[in-house]
Amino acid sequence: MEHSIVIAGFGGQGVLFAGQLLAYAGMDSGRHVTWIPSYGPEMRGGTANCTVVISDEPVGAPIVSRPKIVIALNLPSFEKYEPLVREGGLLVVNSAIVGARTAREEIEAVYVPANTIAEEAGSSKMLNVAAVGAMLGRRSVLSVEEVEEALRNHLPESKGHLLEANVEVLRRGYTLAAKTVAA
Amino acid sequence: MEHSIVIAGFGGQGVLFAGQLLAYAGMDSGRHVTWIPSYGPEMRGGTANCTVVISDEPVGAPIVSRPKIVIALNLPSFEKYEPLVREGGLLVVNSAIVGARTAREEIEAVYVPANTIAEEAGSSKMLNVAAVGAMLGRRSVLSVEEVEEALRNHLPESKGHLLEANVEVLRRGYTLAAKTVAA
Amino acid sequence: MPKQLLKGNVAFAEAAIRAGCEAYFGYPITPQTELLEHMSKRMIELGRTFLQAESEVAAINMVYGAAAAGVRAMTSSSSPGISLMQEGFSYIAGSEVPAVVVDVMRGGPGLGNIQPSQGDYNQVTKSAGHGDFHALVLAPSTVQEAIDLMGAAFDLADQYRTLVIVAADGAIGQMMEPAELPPMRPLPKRRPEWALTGASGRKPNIVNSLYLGAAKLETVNQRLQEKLERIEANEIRYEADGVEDADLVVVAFGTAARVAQTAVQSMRRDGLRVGLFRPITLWPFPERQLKAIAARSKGFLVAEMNAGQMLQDVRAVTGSDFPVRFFGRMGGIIPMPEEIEQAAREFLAQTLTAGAPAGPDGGNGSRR
Amino acid sequence: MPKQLLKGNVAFAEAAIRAGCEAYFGYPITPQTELLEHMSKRMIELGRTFLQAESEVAAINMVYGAAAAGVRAMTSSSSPGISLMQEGFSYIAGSEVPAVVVDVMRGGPGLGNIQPSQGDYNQVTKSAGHGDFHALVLAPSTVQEAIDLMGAAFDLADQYRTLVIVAADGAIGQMMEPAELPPMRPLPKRRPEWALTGASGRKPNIVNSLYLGAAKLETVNQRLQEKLERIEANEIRYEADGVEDADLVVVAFGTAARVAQTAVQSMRRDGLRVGLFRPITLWPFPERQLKAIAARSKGFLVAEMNAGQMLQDVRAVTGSDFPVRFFGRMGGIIPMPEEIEQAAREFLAQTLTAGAPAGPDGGNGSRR
Amino acid sequence: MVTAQMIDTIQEEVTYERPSALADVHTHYCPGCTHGTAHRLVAEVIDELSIQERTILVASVGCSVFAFNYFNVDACEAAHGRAPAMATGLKRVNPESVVFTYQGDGDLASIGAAEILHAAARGEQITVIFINNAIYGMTGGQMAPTTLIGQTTTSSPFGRDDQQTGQPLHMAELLAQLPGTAYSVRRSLHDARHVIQARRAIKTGFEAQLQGLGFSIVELLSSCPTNWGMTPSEALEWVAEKMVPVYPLEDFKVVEELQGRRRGRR
Amino acid sequence: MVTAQMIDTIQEEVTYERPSALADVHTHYCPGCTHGTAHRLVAEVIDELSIQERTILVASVGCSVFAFNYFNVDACEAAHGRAPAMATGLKRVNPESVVFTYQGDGDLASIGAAEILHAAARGEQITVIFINNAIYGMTGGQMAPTTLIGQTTTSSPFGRDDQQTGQPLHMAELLAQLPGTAYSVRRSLHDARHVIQARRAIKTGFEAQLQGLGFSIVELLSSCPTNWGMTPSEALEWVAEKMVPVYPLEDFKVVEELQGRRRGRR
Amino acid sequence: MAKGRVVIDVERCKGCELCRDACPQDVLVLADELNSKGYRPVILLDPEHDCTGCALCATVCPEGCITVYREIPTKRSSRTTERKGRKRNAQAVA
Amino acid sequence: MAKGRVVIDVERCKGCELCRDACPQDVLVLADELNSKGYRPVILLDPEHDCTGCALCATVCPEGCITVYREIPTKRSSRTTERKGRKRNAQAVA
Ligand SMILES: Cc1ncc(C[n+]2csc(CCOP(=O)(O)OP(=O)(O)O)c2C)c(N)n1
Ligand SMILES: Cc1ncc(C[n+]2csc(CCOP(=O)(O)OP(=O)(O)O)c2C)c(N)n1
Ligand code: SF4
Ligand code: SF4
Ligand code: SF4
Ligand code: SF4
Repeated sequence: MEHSIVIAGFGGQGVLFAGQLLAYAGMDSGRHVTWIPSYGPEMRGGTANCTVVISDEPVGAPIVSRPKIVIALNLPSFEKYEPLVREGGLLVVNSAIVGARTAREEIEAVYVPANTIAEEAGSSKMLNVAAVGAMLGRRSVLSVEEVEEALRNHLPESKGHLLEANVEVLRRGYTLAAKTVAA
Repeated sequence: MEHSIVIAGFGGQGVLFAGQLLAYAGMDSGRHVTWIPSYGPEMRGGTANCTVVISDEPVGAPIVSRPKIVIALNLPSFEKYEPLVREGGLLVVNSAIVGARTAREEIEAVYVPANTIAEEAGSSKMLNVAAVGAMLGRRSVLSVEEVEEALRNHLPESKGHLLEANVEVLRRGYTLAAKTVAA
Repeated sequence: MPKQLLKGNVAFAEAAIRAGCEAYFGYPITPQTELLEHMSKRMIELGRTFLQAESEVAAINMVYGAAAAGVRAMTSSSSPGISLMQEGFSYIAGSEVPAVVVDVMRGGPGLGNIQPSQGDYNQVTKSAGHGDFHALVLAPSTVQEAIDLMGAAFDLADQYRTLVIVAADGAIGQMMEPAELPPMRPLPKRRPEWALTGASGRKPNIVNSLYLGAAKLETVNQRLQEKLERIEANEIRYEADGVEDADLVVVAFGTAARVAQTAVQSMRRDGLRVGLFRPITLWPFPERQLKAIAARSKGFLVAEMNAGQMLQDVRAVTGSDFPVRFFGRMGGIIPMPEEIEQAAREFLAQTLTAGAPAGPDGGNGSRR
Repeated sequence: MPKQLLKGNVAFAEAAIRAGCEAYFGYPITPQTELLEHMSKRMIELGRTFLQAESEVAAINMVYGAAAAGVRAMTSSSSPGISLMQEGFSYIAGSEVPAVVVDVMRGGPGLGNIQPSQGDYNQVTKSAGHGDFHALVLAPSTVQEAIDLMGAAFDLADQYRTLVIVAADGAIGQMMEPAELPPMRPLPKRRPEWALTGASGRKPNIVNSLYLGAAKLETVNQRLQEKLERIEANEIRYEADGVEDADLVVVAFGTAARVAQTAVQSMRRDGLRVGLFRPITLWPFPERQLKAIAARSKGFLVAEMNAGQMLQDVRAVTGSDFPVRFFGRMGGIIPMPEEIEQAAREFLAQTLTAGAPAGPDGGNGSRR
Repeated sequence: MVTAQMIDTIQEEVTYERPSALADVHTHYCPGCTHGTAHRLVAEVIDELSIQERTILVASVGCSVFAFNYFNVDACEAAHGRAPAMATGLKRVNPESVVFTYQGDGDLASIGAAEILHAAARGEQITVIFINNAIYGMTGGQMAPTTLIGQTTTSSPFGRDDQQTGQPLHMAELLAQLPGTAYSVRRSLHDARHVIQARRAIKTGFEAQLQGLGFSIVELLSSCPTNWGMTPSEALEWVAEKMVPVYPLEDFKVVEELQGRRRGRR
Repeated sequence: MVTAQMIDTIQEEVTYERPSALADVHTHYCPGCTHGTAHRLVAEVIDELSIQERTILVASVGCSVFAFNYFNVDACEAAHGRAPAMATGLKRVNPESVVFTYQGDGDLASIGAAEILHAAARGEQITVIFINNAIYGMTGGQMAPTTLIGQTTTSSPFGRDDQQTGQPLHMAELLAQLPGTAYSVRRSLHDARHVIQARRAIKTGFEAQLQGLGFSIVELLSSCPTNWGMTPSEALEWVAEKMVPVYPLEDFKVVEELQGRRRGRR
Repeated sequence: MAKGRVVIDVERCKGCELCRDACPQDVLVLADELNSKGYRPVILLDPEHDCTGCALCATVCPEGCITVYREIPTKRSSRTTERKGRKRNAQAVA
Repeated sequence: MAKGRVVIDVERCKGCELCRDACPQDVLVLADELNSKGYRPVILLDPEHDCTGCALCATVCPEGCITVYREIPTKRSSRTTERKGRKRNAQAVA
């Protein structure tokens, strides 16, 4: 089984770490993983994104034209990646700042107010983790426990004090998405 | 008919011009010619040489391993090129400063005191022309007239005042070699 | 060591350090920069030599100097920087000092862009600057292999006293993968006997590539050519997967190869007899091995992230009658598995089964 | 014009001037220097631009600038200097400005020596620095041809807006031969419409090779590749002498070719059926033409003043089963007609008449 | 709008508007990056001297790599560090044109040191706008020859150590030593007053070229909020407090002909 | 021999003999070329400081290209202009060694301008022997950045024109500007007195390195009889009369630590 | 004291706030809405009509997105605008 | 005044005559014979025994081919030579 996930948003939204979090979790749970960012000056001020592939076999292409899962944290990302989600795939939208909704029938979409969830837990900066949690609520790419474990092991020192808050945000995003009825 | 001539001596002995003189004469008389010098720092203080090929057909290789004619203006050149003269070929030696003589039977050698001939005509600097004249005395690669013509047309401006002297030296070398009995 | 999630550029750097690299000189350039940045921290911590050079020209000549002193020295850059190092490569080749260079290739020509590319293939394999030399060129396709080849690069450089270039594309440099680092190798106690360390108690050593006498320079070149032949005879590396029974073999290296891998697997799942041949040494190129495979299969699909550079080496092996097709993306675009799969399926359908020679499609096709 | 006795380097310079070269930037290096020296006198006399640059790197970028302004601009150098120009070549290629470079090759690698060599063959033909471009490479074998190709170089550069390299060895640069110079061409009244002359009464022009978007850069590269294909289709030049009935064809360029000519003639005098094939465009390489000849003859003897670089292109054409042998001298040694003749006679005697394939001798033989 | 009802029709004059030499596009610069300010000033000077139709920009490799899109003048993109060489080629065959390079400190002071030194030594008739932001911006904040001692960058993680890498290079001072240099000054972009002074210097730099007096360079202390990890205003404070003391804002060379005119101007 | 019968056995001391750091070979230099003099002086200093066994020479590309054969020390041959970079690589991994480059004016001031500038800027612990003969010797007498105005060379046939090529570069002065430079002086080799002063400067240059004070360079005005088209003594007169006025023989930078020692020496 | 106003091209504005720092009258504030680039632009908020048209904001703006107007008591032949300008501004922040 | 002499390695000498220019005593002259390199070397011609051993010639010699000796009235432990050295010279020019 191979999962391809694209996470995209503004520079400051923690897009790259969200991807690494999944990659760490995948690795620690014995899967094959790749993580690759967009890089270079086009990142300046603009949007950043990364692609994560989690698989039971060695990963070939680290990037995909039609990802199975897309996490869109801002409008430009929604507009860029919504059309690319593979049939039957999942689209996670940060409804806190993205008003748009997909018209595509053949994909599943879940709208979570990532910023809000994060703010409630202490800092909107954790919105990336909220979105990851939401994704896990609809697709068991990894178990929440595995990702929580990754958080505990790989959250940067500097963010140490926010660890428990992050874990909470992860679970909140998870449960919220888990009970949302798919659009 | 193709003639290959190597002229070699100290830097100051006018080796390169002697070669060009023959090349000009060859060209002006409608032959195919090439002239190629030794070049680069190995010339510093050391010996210089050039190879001239004069032929009725287009010239292939501008250099030859076994020249038909060698003009050796100093001892190092004698030692380097005497063994390379092709069987039946001609070796012209500047006997004014080269005491050595060839032991090779199968080549023709002519010993002319080039410096002396030149000095007598006004300046030892013309020793190169004297040697060329001597060569013409033994091998009709070109006629003396053709070379004389070349002198008149191509002697550098700066040497203008020495033109007639050069012509004289050319003829002196020629006649002297013409009557010398081949060694 | 347990596996760590490592970025290719960081993996290159840390692997070099553990392989005993004592001196790094480099100049920033995307997509290689994290390599230099990792060195700027770790080498200082370890009390080894790190210096950001004023340019790539200076960097390669600093490497030349440190290598002449007999330590394991390296630099890294990306395409335009590699162009600037050509003269230095030639001096290193002519002087026979061991040196390692990492080229994390980007899109060209000119300033081009910073996306992954394989556009330096010819520049790094066909000649080490002016003169008749070739660097030994290694092309990893995973972060783990980046680590392994980095160690090999230093060993080969020392063994043959030659220039080794590790050629990766921007994707290898930028991606993270789980990988295992080797333990730290102890630094050698002594310098090689030819090294410049001060002529104390011995005759002076000279590191030089100047031989004014043509005859002398020819002998030197003959020695260099013999060295290259030894390398060709002993150091060829490649990976072949499912080529035994294959009708069609995809030939690719680096990131293009791992993308092709995905395509090949999906086709094999559908029972198509497709294999993958991945050169790991780009110079020397695995000619014999590929020729043997050509004898068994019906056609080659060469996939590259350039206009078809390795393609020329493949065609030199197969000759122009053997069906060879090319699929390439340029400008920093990483080909998608689907694209390669489609090209392969078309090739299989149209040509190979029909058996008509596909020569004309190959090489001189619209993406030469 | 009557024939004059001209030195190759001077002929290059004067021919460039008469072809309308308006700007020369260069740096001294043996055996090319007389070219620069002639320019330093004549260009000033004519009120055109001559500037001795601080380095070859600066020289090629000055050429890039002058070419961007739409005038005929050139530089010249020898092997190590050409290595330093690789990045500039790539920028010129990517920006599609016309430029001409003369490479009077010397012995390498490294500082090597200053004697005649053909060791830059790969460096100038296989890639114009990083990226996927090739310069159009012209190789004269006489002083007259040096003059003629110089004019062609500027015309081709303008026609295709591309980089043209005239590749000669030190012998061509240093030797004197009778040759005829063309009349002085009048300088164009106007600059091309893409040139940088100040945006007066029009939208600004931009000369650039940067395209951050991979998709955009790929389209640019596709255009460049199509240009290269047009050049391959239309600009191949070569000379074939007595190849129709030849058992053995000697393949050589530049000075090696004229030496081979002497050898071939002497063999033909003895009734041996030997011909000569001389590529004049080294890139594009006359593949089709040579292939046709291979079909008719029994073997090729490739003669070069290097370790066998063009040899690889010849073998790519013939495939590895066709008998190809190599005779080369390195280190700045000009091969002697006798040597080539002997190699040819042995080849004829041992292999071709016997008919046994001589593959093994070729290419990977002791002088690869 | 609040402001709307308070004024009825009255005459107004435009006291500031975007210069026409500045292209009508959005730049890719980070918020608060003074590259943009420098661009604007150059464009204003081009307007003021009305030389837009004869000006040629040689952009360099750095964050300003897209400068060729940001000015309404003929432009080209040079190889990293080689802008002065490319400009030399252009100017020598276009003596009537006004040629200027726009270079960062990595480009000009590091890889391009030989080219800038020799362009100045030759007295090349070009104008150089030199952006000193003490760092390599485009590649993500590595050390530049202009980086301050102790300043941490992504390639000097423990702070720049002068024992290993020497002291910051003072290019304006150095190039002022060369006889070919007609004008070499340093200015800063950290506040309005200094921006106005910078603008004046840029104008003089171009005038030096217009009068054929030789090589001219204006070094501008500039900010890189992104790689310095500061807000735009913090970054400008850092310029004022940290950079200016190390990089004095002075005239290092002003040939006579220009001194005259400068007194003339307010 | 005439001189033979005049003296009977008496004691003698050797007041001068060929230094042992100088290899026992014949040089390829033209008669009267002061490259040879410079070599000898360096060798004398190496002997005096008894550092022969720790010294590494980085030869450059120029007439001194064979210098690696002329000294009894470890040596290498750098690419044209890159000797300071190569020396940097060597010195950084051999901190105990004494590393010096020997460079001509084309090598150091033209193609190698960036490398020498940055070696000095970094305060690289190397010593540079810089031979200024106002011309490119090895390639046959082309113009160098140090060529005098009006001087005709094979690439400035009408005499060097400062309008086109600028004024001669004064490297010793320029490099003295850099904080990393511990010692930068110019001396001349045109007569015995100046040769002795040159020797003293070379010694101080090496001492700067031995004390780890930073970058040191000794610029030596030198002759090129061959390409100047003069006899050896004419050439030395030309140095005295034409070059010295343009290239003052001064100390442009001498850090304190060295001034002390230098007073110490006679 | 002279009265003035500024028109800010909010689409070009990157919200760096350098103009705010430069403004002696404190009449520039961040808008509530983000522009299409995702930046929060600065707008003129000048209830007391304090803007003097000193153009210091425009002088420091890296994006060159500020146009400055100043009232002129006496008519001039100099280029003038009427409330149009104001309107532009009004729309701009709308 | 001190007496001295010089020994010139005539094979190394290139006859540039810079030593002659430098010699205050004018005791250096060009030899009649060329050396094997084709150069006319300088030799010591010192009938009046004027050489003071000042070593100025050696100081300027680019080829480092001059060794200088000076007589010492009182014996010293310093390294000394006898007429051997003189002989070398004699042979050199012979
Ligand atoms: C030959 C070459 N080397 C390196 C690079 C990578 N590179 C791009 S911009 C840059 C430095 C930019 O720094 P600076 O000149 O200070 O300009 P800034 O970005 O700070 O404005 C470098 C090293 C390149 N493009 N080409
Ligand atoms: C890259 C490169 N460019 C050019 C040359 C040719 N070259 C050899 S020596 C030299 C200049 C020598 O002049 P200088 O440095 O002044 O030393 P000198 O010969 O005067 O002692 C040049 C240009 C070269 N070898 N390599
Ligand atoms: S990275 Fe720095 S220099 Fe580059 S645009 Fe951003 S702020 Fe400006
Ligand atoms: S050419 Fe000039 S510098 Fe070179 S060795 Fe001769 S005299 Fe000396
Ligand atoms: S200075 Fe310009 S860009 Fe910055 S906030 Fe003000 S108006 Fe916007
Ligand atoms: S100085 Fe030296 S080389 Fe010159 S003549 Fe005197 S001894 Fe001979």
